[in-house]
Amino acid sequence: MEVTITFTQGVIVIPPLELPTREIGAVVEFYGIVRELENGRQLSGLHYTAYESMAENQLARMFAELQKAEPCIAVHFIHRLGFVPVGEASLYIRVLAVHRGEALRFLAAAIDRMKADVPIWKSDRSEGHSL
Amino acid sequence: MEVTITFTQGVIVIPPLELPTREIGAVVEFYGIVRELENGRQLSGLHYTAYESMAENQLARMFAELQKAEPCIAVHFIHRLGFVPVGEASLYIRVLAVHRGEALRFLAAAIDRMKADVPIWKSDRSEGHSL
Amino acid sequence: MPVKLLAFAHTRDVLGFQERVFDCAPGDTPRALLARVAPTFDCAACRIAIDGEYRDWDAPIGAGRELALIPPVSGG
Amino acid sequence: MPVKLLAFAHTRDVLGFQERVFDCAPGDTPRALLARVAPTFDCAACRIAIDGEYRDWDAPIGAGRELALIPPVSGG
Repeated sequence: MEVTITFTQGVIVIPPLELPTREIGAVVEFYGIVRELENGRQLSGLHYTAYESMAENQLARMFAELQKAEPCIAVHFIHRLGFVPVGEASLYIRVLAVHRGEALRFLAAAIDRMKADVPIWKSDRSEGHSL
Repeated sequence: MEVTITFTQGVIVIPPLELPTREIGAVVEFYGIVRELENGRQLSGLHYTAYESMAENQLARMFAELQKAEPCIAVHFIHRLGFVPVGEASLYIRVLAVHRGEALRFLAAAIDRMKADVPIWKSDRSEGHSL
Repeated sequence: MPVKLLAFAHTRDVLGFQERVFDCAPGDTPRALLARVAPTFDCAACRIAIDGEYRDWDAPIGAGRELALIPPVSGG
Repeated sequence: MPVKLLAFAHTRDVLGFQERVFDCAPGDTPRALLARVAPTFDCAACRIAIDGEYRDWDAPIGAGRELALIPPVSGG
């Protein structure tokens, strides 16, 4: 499985859609967008931080584990860090697979597990920036 | 819910990503790609036909029904007809929702139900074109 | 009364047309119409739609104007 | 031996630093280190990682060189 994991401080740039093999039947893309209301509070955006080296290792291992149950051909993961304004993407994931079932289940499980275990944090203020 | 349903004879042109409200937190996009091997046979592409007026009505009703269980903000459905070469998209669906759960479940259910009930057909030869 | 019969996918080859208009008696069912115009057609392999809605093969066509033979679909 | 302690998210405010190096005795556990350098810190509210892997608060730091306080994550 081809895996890319990217953390970026700027706007997420979607890579052009390339199909490494002619057996790919399904491409699923997910954008996580910053919403105006979070827990009832109105925001202009969110600040994201990560423990990047650990996050990258955790993601790579998680993708390899998910791959056993839901074989996919490629996964491209991009998470934006720093300030992300409302209406812009903080997260982008693309999954390529032979069939849609694997692609959709891989995507859903990857997001669930990222939200449980991968050291990335959002905040409505820029914690630690004042230090 | 905003719904667009499009059948096109040419390459699917992905509409620019527009977010009608600032409460959208998840965008999911699906591409169904024509594969080289279908039931073990090597193909150069597939021909698609549809009973367009009925397909459009069935899709619109199906989306409205799915919306009750998985409320989403918009769905954009594009199906290509005619000859689609291997490696190109025959189907594109974009779902916008407040949360990823609804968006992913809506998408999965929409594809399943399309494949069960919506009058669209693929074939490895251009049936009816000789008539 | 005239009804238009549409054929899709492989039923176009079986029937030899994409669409054709037939005369229909009051109370005719889709199954009866097909038996008359294509006696060898296997209704069990197909669904029937009337004016764009799936219907029963044995329900009267009634005021329907457009019948469509819907073989197993395979979009996507 | 020196170990680097990283703080993320709100633990940066609690501890007052993003990273700092501390001296660590052989056999020290993460819980013992935190009790020494930040006595009021609530370990129950956080996970601990050693060299990029989640570990137990009560397992020896051993050859670990980088500890990280991982409060509940919220990526996406």
